Amino acid sequence: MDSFFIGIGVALCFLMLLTLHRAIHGPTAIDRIMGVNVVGTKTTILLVIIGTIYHRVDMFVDIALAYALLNFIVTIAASRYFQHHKNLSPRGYGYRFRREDD
Amino acid sequence: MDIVVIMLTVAGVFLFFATTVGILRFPDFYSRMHAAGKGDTLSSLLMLLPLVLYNFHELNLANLLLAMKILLIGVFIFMASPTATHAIVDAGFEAGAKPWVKKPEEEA
Amino acid sequence: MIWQLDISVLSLIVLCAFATIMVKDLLSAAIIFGAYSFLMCLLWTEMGAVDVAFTEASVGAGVSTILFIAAAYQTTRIVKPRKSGRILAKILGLAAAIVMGLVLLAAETNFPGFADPGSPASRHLSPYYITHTLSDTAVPNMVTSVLADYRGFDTMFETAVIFAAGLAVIAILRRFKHTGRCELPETYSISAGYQDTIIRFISRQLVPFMQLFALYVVAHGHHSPGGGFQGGVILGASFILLAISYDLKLVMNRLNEKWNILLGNIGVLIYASIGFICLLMGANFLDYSVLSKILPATDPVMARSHGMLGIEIGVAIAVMAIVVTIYLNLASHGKLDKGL
Amino acid sequence: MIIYEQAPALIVVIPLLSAFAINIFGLYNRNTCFPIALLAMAATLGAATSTLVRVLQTGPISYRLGGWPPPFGIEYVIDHLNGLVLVTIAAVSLLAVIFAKLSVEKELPEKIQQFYTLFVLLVTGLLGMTLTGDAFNLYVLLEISALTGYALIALGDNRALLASFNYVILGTIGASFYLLGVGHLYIMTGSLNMGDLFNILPALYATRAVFVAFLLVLCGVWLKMAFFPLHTWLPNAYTYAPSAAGCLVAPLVTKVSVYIMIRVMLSVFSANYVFDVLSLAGPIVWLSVAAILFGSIFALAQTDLKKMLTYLIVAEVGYMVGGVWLATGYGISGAILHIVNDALMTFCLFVFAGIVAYKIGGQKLSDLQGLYRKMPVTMAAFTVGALSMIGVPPTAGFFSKWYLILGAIEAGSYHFMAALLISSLVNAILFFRIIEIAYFEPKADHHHGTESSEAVISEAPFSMLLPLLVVAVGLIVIGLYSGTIVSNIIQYSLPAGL
Amino acid sequence: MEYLVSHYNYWIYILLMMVGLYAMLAKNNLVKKVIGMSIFQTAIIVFYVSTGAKREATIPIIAHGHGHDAAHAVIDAAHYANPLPHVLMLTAIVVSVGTLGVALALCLGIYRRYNTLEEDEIQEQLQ
Repeated sequence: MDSFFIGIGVALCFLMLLTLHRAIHGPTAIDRIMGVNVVGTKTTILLVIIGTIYHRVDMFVDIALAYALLNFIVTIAASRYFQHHKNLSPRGYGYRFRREDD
Repeated sequence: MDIVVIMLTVAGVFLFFATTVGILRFPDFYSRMHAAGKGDTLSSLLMLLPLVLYNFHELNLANLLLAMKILLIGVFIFMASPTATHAIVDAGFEAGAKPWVKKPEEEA
Repeated sequence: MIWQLDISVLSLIVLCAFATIMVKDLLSAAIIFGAYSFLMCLLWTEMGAVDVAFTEASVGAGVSTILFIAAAYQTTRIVKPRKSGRILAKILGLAAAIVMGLVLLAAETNFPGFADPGSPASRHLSPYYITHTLSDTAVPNMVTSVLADYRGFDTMFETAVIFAAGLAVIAILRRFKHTGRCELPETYSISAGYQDTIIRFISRQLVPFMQLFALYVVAHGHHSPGGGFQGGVILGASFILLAISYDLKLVMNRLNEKWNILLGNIGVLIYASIGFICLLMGANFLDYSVLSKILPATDPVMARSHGMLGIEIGVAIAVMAIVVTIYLNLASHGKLDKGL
Repeated sequence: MIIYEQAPALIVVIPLLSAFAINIFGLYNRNTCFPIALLAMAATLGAATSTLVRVLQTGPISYRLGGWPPPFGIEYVIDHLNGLVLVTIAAVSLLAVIFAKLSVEKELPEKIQQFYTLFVLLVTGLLGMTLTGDAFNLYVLLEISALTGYALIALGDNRALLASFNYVILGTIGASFYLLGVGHLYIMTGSLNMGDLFNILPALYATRAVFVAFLLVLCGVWLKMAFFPLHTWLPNAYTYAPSAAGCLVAPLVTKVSVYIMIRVMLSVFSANYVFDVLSLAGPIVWLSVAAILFGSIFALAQTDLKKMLTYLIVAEVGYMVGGVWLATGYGISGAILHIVNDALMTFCLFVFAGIVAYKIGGQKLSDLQGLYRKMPVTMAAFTVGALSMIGVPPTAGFFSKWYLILGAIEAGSYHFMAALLISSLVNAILFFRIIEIAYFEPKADHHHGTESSEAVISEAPFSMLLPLLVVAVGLIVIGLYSGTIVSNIIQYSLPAGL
Repeated sequence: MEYLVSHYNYWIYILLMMVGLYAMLAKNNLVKKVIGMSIFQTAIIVFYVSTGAKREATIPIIAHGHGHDAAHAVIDAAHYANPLPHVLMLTAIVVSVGTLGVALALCLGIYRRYNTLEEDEIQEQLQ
C-alpha cells in the first residue's frame, strides 16, 4: 500500500509540473495566480499522503490544515493587487476591459 | 477496504489530471479558471476521503480526531478554493482580461 | 525520507527557482516564489523535518509571499533591462556563481551520502537528544525540546532578531508626518478597501478558525509539530487576511501601532524574563528546572516542560505582533492609512 | 555573589532586557530612552570588567546556558582574548551612548526610541558574538547585529538607503557563507561546539570538505569585516550613516569580525592547521598588503572627512588580517592589540566627524578651516587620535604597529612591513593636511568667512566632548601600558608554539 | 541510481545557491536581488535539512509519548531523524524572514526617494 501512495505522490508531482507550466509561462499574472493556487491545493493533499507513507498522519495533518487555511491569503492578496493596478501585463499594454455600464 | 481507497484515490488523480489538461489546453483565462476552480475542489475531496478511510484503523479518540482534522481540511478547501477562484476571476475581470471568442476580433 | 518524492520535488524546485529569477515581472516573480515555497515545504516534510515544514508553510504562504506582493503593490511591477554594463554584470555574476559552485562541489565528494544513518551528524550529538528528551524534559517533540531548552539561548536571540527586524522596518519606513515626496502609483485610487461581499464573508468565517488553530499550534507544540513561532505567524496571518479583505483601518482599530510594538516587546520580554528569573533563583540563565521551586506540584523535569510552554507563548505573541507590524508598514508605505 | 557568578550571562542579558525597557518606556516618554541606555551600558561595562578580572585571576571561564553540559547545550567561553575584546566593546559603546544623545536629538528627532533600542540590540549582538563558544549561536548573534546595523545605517541621509541595501545583500551573503561553513563542519563532525570541534577536527584535516568549510567561514567573515576585495559595501554605508550610529558601527563591527576570524582560526581550527597545513598565509598577506595600499590611496583621494575615514578602516582591516596571517607571536599580538587600539582610534575620529557635523553641518575637509581657534579642546583630542592613527610614539597606535612590524620582520614578510610604513606615511600626509586646514584661518572671501573670522570659541557641548576626551586620554594611557596588556592578557591568548 | 540518490540533494543545493548568488550579484532590479537572497538562504536550509535526514527513520517526535510509562520505554536513536539541523533551520528561517522584511522595507524607501527600483537608474540619479 505504501508503494501505491508513493506512486500517487509521484503522479501528483508530475501533475504539479504540468500546472507549473501555467504558473511559469502563463501569459498573464492572473494565470500564474491560478496555477499557484492549484499547486497549493495539490501540496495540501501531498502533505497528507506523505503523512500516510510515514504512518504518522496525526503529525502531518496540522501542516496540511495550515496550508488549507493560508493558501487562500496569497490568492486574495494577489487579486487584490488588481483592484488598484489595472495593468494585466507588466509592459503596460494591459487592456482595460470595458463594461457595458462604464 | 483497500480497493475502495485505491478506487477513490485513482478517481481523484484522474480528476486532477483532467483539471491540469483543462488548465493547459483551454484557450482563455476564464475557461482555464473554470477547469481549475471546479476540478481542484472536487478532486481534493476525492483524495482526502480515501486517506481518512485508510488511516481509520480502529475506533478510538485519536483516530476520530484525526479523521475530523482531515475532513476539516476538506471543509476549508471547500470554503477557500471557490472564494479564491472568485477572487482571481474578479481580478481578471477588473484588470481587463479578454474573454476568448471563436473568431478573434481584429483589435478592440 | 522517500527518495522518489525527493527527486521529483527537488527537480520542480530548481525549475521554480530559475523561473523566479528569469521572469520579467515582479508580481509574477512573487507568485512563482509562492509556488517555490510550497515545494520547499513538501521537500522538508518528505525528509521528515515536520517542524521546518510547518514553519515554511506558515511563513511562505502567510508572510513572505504577501510581503513581496505588498512591495510590488507599493512600488512597481516592471523590471527593466540594464542599460549599460549588462554583459559585464552577467559575466561577473556567473563567474562568482560558478566558482562558488565548483568549490562547493569539491567539498561535496567528501560528504557522507545523503540520509546515511552512519554519518557523523547522526552519530555524534543527535542520539543524546533523541534518547534523553523524554527523561530530561518530558517533551516528546525533540525539535521543541532542543529549540526551547537545550538550545534555548539561540531561540531567544532568534526572537530578538525578528523583533529587531520589526523595529528596523518601523525605523526605515514609518513616516510620522506626511512630508516629503510620495509617489503612489498613478492608478492608485482611494477606495474603502476590497468591496467584495463574498470574500469578506468567507474571510470573516475563516479568521476565527485560523486564530483558534494558531492557539492550538502554540499549545500543542510539545506533542506535535508546531510551537510558538508557527502559531504566531498563523495568528499574524489571520490579521493580514483581515487587512487584505477589508482594509488596514479595521486591523488598526483592533491592534493599533502602539499595541503592536508593546506586544512585540512583551513577547520577547516574557522569554528573557523567564530566563532571568532562573538566573535570579540561583541557576544559570534559562535553566528552567529551577522553576520547580515556584511552580506548584512540579518536579524539575516538568518545570522544564512548563518553562518551554511559557517561552513558546512569549515567542507567539512577539512574532504575531511583529509580523503584523511589518505587513502594515510595507503595505501602506509606512503611513499606516491605506494599502494592499 | 550571584552577580559575580552570573556575570558572563549578565553581559548580554542586561543590554537585551534594557533594549525592551527602552522601547516600552520610549512609547510613553522619549526622554527616558537615553538614561536607560546609559545605565545599561554602564552596567554592561561593569559586568564585562568583572568578568575580565575574574579571567585574569582564575583563568578561562565556561558558562553553561540553560545548565546543559557543553556539546549539547550552548556554552559561553571567556578567556583572555575575548575578555579584552568584551571590555573594549562595552567601553566604546558606553562612550558612544553618551555621544549619541545630542546627535540623535538633532539628526533623528522622530525616531529616538527606535534608535536607542536598535543601538542597544546591536551592542547585545556584538557582545554575544564575542562571548559565545558555539558556532551556530554565533551566526544568530551575527544576524542580530547585522539587522540592527542595516537599520541604523538606513536612518541616515538620502543616500544611506541604497548604501544600506547593498550592505544587506553583501552582509547576507557573508552571514550565509559563515552558516554554510558551519554546516560543512557539522556534516563532517556532527558537532557545533567550538571546543568540541577543536578536538574532533584534527582527524579530518586532510579532507577537502573541512578545507572548504574553513574557506567559507573565512570568506563570510571577510565580507563582514570588509577585507579588501570584498569591502565595497563599507565606504558608502559608514559615510551616510547618522553620526551617532557611525560612532558605534564603524569602530566595533569590523573589529568584532576580526576577532571572530582569530577565534575560528585558533579555537575551532588550530594554528598548526591554519598556518602549516594550508599554504594560504602568503597570498593572504599579499591581499592585506593590497588592502592597506588600496585603503590608503583611496583615503588620500577623498575630500569628504567621513569617507576618508571609512577608507582608512579598510586599510586598518588589512593591518589586522595581515598581522594574524603573519603566523608569528608578534604579529598575532600586534593584531589583537590593534583590535583594541583601532576601536578606540576609529571611535575618536568618528566622534570628531560627528561633532563637526553637529556644529558646522558640513563634512568636506574645506569646512574644517579655523577649527583650532573655534574648538581648541576638540581639536586637541582629534590631534591625539590622528597621531595615534599615524603611529607616533606615546600613543597607542604606535605600539600595535610596532608589534606588527616586528612580526613582519620575524616572518620575513618585508612587503607587509613596507605596506605598513607606506600607510603610516599616507596617514601622516592625510592628517597633517587636515591639521593644516584646521589650524589656519579661512580666507576672508570664503563664504564661511563672516562667521569664523570672529574667532569666538564655540566648543562642542559637554556630552559630546566628554567621550572624545576620555578616548583621547585612553589612547595615551593604553599606549603607555601596552607592554602590560601584552604580557598579562594577550600573551595567554596566543596559540602554543608561537 | 544509488549514487544519484545519495548525492542529488547536495547537487541541487549547490545549484540553488548558484542561482541565488547570480541573482544577487547580477540582477539590476532591487526586488529581484531580494528574491535571489531568499533563494540563497533556502538553499542553505536544504543543505542543513539534508544532513539531518536518515534512512529508515521517522520524524523526530517520539511516538506515543503521552503517558508517564512512555518515559521508561527504550528509545532507539537510529529510529528517529536527527532533530538538531531542524532546530537550527527553524532559527535560520526566522532570520531570513527578518532579513526579507528589512530588505523590502529598504526597497520601498529607495523607491520613495528615487522613483525607481533599477540599480543603474538610481546610480544615474546619484551622479
